[in-house]
Amino acid sequence: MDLSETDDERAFRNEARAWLAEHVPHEPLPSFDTAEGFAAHREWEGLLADARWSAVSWPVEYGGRGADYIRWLIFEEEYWRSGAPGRVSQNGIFLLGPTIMEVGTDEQKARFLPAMARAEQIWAQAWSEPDAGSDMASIRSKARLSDDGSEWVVSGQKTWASRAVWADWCFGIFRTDPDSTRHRGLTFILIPLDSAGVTVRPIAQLDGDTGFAEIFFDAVRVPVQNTLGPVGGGWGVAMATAGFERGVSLRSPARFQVAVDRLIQLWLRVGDPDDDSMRDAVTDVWMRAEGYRLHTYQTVTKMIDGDHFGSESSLNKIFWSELDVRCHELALQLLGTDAERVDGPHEGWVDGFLFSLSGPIYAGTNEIQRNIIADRVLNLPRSN
Amino acid sequence: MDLSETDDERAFRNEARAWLAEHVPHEPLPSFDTAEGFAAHREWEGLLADARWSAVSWPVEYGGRGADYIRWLIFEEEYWRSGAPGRVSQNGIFLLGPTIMEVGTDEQKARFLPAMARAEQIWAQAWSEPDAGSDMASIRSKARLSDDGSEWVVSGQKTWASRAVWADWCFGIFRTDPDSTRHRGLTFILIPLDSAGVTVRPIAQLDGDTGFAEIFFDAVRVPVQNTLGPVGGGWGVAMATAGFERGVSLRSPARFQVAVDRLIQLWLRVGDPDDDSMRDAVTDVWMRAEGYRLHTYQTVTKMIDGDHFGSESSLNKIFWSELDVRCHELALQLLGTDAERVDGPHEGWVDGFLFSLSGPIYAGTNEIQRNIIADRVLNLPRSN
Amino acid sequence: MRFAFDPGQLAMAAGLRVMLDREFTPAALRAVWDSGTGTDAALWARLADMGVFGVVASDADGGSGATMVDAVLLCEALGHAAVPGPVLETMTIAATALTGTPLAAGVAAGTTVVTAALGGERYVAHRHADIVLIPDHGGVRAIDLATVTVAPVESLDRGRLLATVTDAEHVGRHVPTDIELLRDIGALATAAYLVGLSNRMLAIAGDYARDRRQFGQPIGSFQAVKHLMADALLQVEFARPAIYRAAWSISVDHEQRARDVSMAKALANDAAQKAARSALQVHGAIGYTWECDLHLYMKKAWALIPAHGTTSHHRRRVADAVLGVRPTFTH
Amino acid sequence: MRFAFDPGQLAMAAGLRVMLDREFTPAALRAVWDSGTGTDAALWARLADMGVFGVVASDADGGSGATMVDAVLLCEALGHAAVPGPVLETMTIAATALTGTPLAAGVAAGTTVVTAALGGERYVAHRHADIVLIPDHGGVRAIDLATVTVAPVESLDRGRLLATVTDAEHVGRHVPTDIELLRDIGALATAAYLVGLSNRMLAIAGDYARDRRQFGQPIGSFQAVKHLMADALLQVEFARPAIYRAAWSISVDHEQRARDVSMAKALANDAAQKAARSALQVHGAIGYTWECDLHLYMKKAWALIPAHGTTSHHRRRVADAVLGVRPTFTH
Repeated sequence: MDLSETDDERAFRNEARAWLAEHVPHEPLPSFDTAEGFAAHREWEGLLADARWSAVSWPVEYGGRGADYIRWLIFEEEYWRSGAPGRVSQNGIFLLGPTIMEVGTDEQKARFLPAMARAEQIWAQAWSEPDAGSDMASIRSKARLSDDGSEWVVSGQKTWASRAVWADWCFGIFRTDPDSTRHRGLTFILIPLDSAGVTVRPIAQLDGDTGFAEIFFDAVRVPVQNTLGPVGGGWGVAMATAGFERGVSLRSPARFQVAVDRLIQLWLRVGDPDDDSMRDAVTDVWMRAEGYRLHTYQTVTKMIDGDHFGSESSLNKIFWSELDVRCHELALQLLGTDAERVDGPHEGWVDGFLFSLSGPIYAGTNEIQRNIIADRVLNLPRSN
Repeated sequence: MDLSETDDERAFRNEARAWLAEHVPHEPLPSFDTAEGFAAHREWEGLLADARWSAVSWPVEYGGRGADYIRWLIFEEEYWRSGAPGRVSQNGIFLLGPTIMEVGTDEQKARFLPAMARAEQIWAQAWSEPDAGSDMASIRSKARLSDDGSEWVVSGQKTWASRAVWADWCFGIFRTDPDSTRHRGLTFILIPLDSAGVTVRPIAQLDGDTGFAEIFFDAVRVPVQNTLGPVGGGWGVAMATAGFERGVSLRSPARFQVAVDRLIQLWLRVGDPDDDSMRDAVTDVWMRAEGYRLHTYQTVTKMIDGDHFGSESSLNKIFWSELDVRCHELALQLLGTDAERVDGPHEGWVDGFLFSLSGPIYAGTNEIQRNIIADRVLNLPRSN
Repeated sequence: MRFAFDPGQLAMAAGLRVMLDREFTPAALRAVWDSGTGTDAALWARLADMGVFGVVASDADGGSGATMVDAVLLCEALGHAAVPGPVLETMTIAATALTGTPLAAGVAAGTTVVTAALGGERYVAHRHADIVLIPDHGGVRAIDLATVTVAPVESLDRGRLLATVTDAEHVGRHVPTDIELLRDIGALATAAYLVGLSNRMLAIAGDYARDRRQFGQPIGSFQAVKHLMADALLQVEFARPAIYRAAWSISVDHEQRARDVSMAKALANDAAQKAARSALQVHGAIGYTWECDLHLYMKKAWALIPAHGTTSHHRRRVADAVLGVRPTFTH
Repeated sequence: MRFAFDPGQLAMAAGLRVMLDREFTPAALRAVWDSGTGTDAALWARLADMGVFGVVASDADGGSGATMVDAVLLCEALGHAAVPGPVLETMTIAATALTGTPLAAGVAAGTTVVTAALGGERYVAHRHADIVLIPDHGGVRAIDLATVTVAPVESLDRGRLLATVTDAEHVGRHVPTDIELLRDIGALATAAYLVGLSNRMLAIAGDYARDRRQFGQPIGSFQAVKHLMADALLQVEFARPAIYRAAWSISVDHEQRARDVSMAKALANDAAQKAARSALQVHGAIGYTWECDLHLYMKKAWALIPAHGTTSHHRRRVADAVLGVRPTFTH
């Protein structure tokens, strides 16, 4: 147990901090859920990639730095503290990328990973379907092999596809065995969004932005070389990705520490220093963010030691999503009647509050996560 | 809408207050879960009965005052504020009594109600069985008619029978149709606890007292005249009683107002007046107690207007039980390291805390109550 | 003691509720958002016809001279439909503050639209109102919005056209009145509105939970969903009597009026917060979309929770009343 | 940076855990309650054999000179079995405070039983101890309990033999030491014990939920029960790393030691409170009985939550550290 930084780690932190201080745009970029914002974020990702900061934990050969998880956390702390833009390429770099490294072919690794790291390919998730939300196994979108066996012919509809409005590619699971049900007979397929037969319909969300979309597939032809992992084994591949998402990668602790830092700044500015109630509440949310950071360091140390990241990811997902909502609720309480204003200096808090409300819902609702914890961690009997 | 007291109500309150001031024992009686305490409480009930205070809402002919529900609430407020003893005859006066008035024969009313009001008959509840807790319909204890049809022959086991250790009688539901399942084929029967074949085994609870017991029935013979309501219709009779229990009668608001009053006194004595956190928490629990009082006045006004008391009783039961736990948790927080002491001046708070923890469990767990609210008030689909 | 409304009071509220259910649908509310007007002129006229604006106005002003006990059920019904515009301010605050003035008749008739900023709010709730009431020594000042500088401010509830008002120092008419009473009336009306709104959000969630199927059954059959909604309903059901009692305390000018009103607003705020969270969680991703009507109601709740006094402001007022003095039963 | 224990540390804790599971069963704990001795002599000797009391004692005192990082896993294992008696005080507080004194060897060997009342506690936790430590200017005073007036006080945890100590003004030996450090060590050891205890309560509830059937299925298959336990586990799992970190902060005398220890105790208190409530609710009426082992563990939790600093005391210490100064990341 040694929670102090090594000289190397400190040097890594300083290098990241220095680079970010020099390159982070002074003005925030427009939302990456707009055309111009998406382009601006792609450009920023390119800048990161040139300096090998876009995927620090990836092997050097794919554009990363081969940094261990501790360094990845250090980078995330510096990244979010510097006020750098959101990661428009997150779906690829944090979710699909690691999955490709785990189950992809060498050809796939060469074809996708470097382009992903340089944000030349920006990826959309395509998991859910209108009837497959919490019940993700009831996938209906189909893919059948063409007569010559060279292509998948994909038909159906996906929804809640994040980044899909402007992304280049999407990944998802499709039913390739028409006679199969539930988790069986599904295959993980990578599809260019400019393919003939693909229609993307943006979904306006609570804040008016279109971070999600529906994707309609009408006999879309995809070369079988875009199959990730075994045919019929898509569920397992998807679970690896989803577990990783719920786990460390989607929400590194640094995001919440920055948010709580801002909350504390707000409290120091507008809060009543004698109001112990609010003082205790702010302290409580600080402790939660700090607890999440410590829990994550414990987790990544396990991963460095070779442990696999299992159902604890469900514990993480509930914890960070509820922490995030609480943090923003407190900020709005501090703002009083300013809390409804979306054009003022506090706009960020209102947007952040609305965004935080998606946390307990997406990547598997917190109700589903509690079931998983009960079944797999507490070993309670499955519901029938 | 008129929330001020009428002159008559005020006069009634003053009469109750005056009588209680004169008669309430200066020293608290020993716990009624002990032999001597039970006797002392029976004696106190007799004193109440002589002055017609034991069952104020009952008709005069049975020993009550024919008071309406508003007056009943007023009496409860004065009763609990006066520091008077707990009601050892509660099972009879508040639960069984009203049920007998609703479905009993004239003979039964004459035989049981006056004796109940005078605490000559003190009653135990005998609902639950080892395998029928939350799932109350899975009753196994049987009663079959004797060959000449004059008696029930009762066999089986009941548990969590409150007051059963010292009580004179018990009431419960028994399976009288051996081929029946679930809610059908059950009959509500009144049984003297001194009958041959009855064995009572006390259950020591969290605080060491024996407020509950198991009752074993070994071919106990009970005259059919002790059948309450229709043979085979016991479930409906029991539900009426249980609804009444969860509803207003079991926990009149006054109990919580007195508890919160004591909490406020404790806060004023040992609390840090500048600690807004605790100040807010105490205020919050005061608001809950006050909200419960207001909700109850609204409910009894409905009942006076002839409405029936339905599934809202589940709302009440969750609300008062969680309020009670919260009130005692706060008191223990205020007591700090004194909170573990059971022989000191604060003993009452520790006992009260342990007792409060039974609230979310008995008379149907709060989980069951939430199901009832969802199914019957929110009209959500039943679980399968 | 009698904790119930008169048949007439219940009938008027039921009539309003029926009219709103029929005529002010979610689509109509959405239209107000899109129009950018902040109100629905036809609806406003219908409310005027039904006498909503005149309920607490005096007979002399052309109102029916009733009390907040009569008004509270109407405020709840208006909240159930999330009626936009300064309807609460006009029917309760203005009708009380402006009685006997030349403006009163127009207020009671609903032809004079009044907004108010009597507390700490930085913003006026409706920039297209005719009159705004602001604090003034010994009462309020009634200012014609056309005579001051009005700068738009954007609310997350697009049905609310907030604004800042400046250059208001030397204009308008002074009206002597009890501003504390006006603040309490505004807080109580808003609390009732929030409880109606909370019931609506739970109703929308209930419809969805009966309808939406996952794992081969309606999601409303899952205990997690049942308990999420039951817990929210619990808070709403126990806030409501506190609101009715506060309305009565105002109507009789009870010595504990401040405590009772603040208790009502604090409980209503918590209930609305909880109802919005639960309703959204029951919906899942659908509830997070602009197409789903739920957000129209949630955003109204989030806007009104801090309005007319935040939860902590009101909880503190209760604390001062309850913990400042030796506690006794209140009758 | 490395957030993990060494194999040796894990092995010793695992060994202790195995021994306790085998030898200190709920029946053994119940026996201590019934005996009225407040400890189990045989168990105490076993713990001494395993070197538990000597873990942080210096080599010179016959201990192994390890740190609180080594001790914290042992405290957790002791809590999992709800080991009675002043074992934490002896192995951590006393071993640290009395180092270099003639008493130190007996402490490290477990033959000298020490209790302590260094904070605001009114009571000594074990009246049959040999020595009690109380605050003294510039350090502590080590008092032979036989030389003072000891009056029994009854705890709801019958495994705890509380007492008041009087006539202690002029007796005992002054030991110069850092009393703030001793208080932090006691709070951290108690926090670790509470987390072990919380896991035990959840384990007992889990066994019951798998076993007990209602409505034709194990109650553990109902979502309400699943979520009750999942929420409690969540608090326990996120309290644990904070406790390990605080142990490290003590071992390196980190500048944020006070903040880290207080965060650990505050989170451990909340987790234990929640675990007890959830475990009892899962059991229903059975859990409310004296026969059911659960109450032995719940009462230990309720007794230790206020001990060595209440939740609000520790939360305030965190607040002072976090809000008193401009917040920054802590490494």
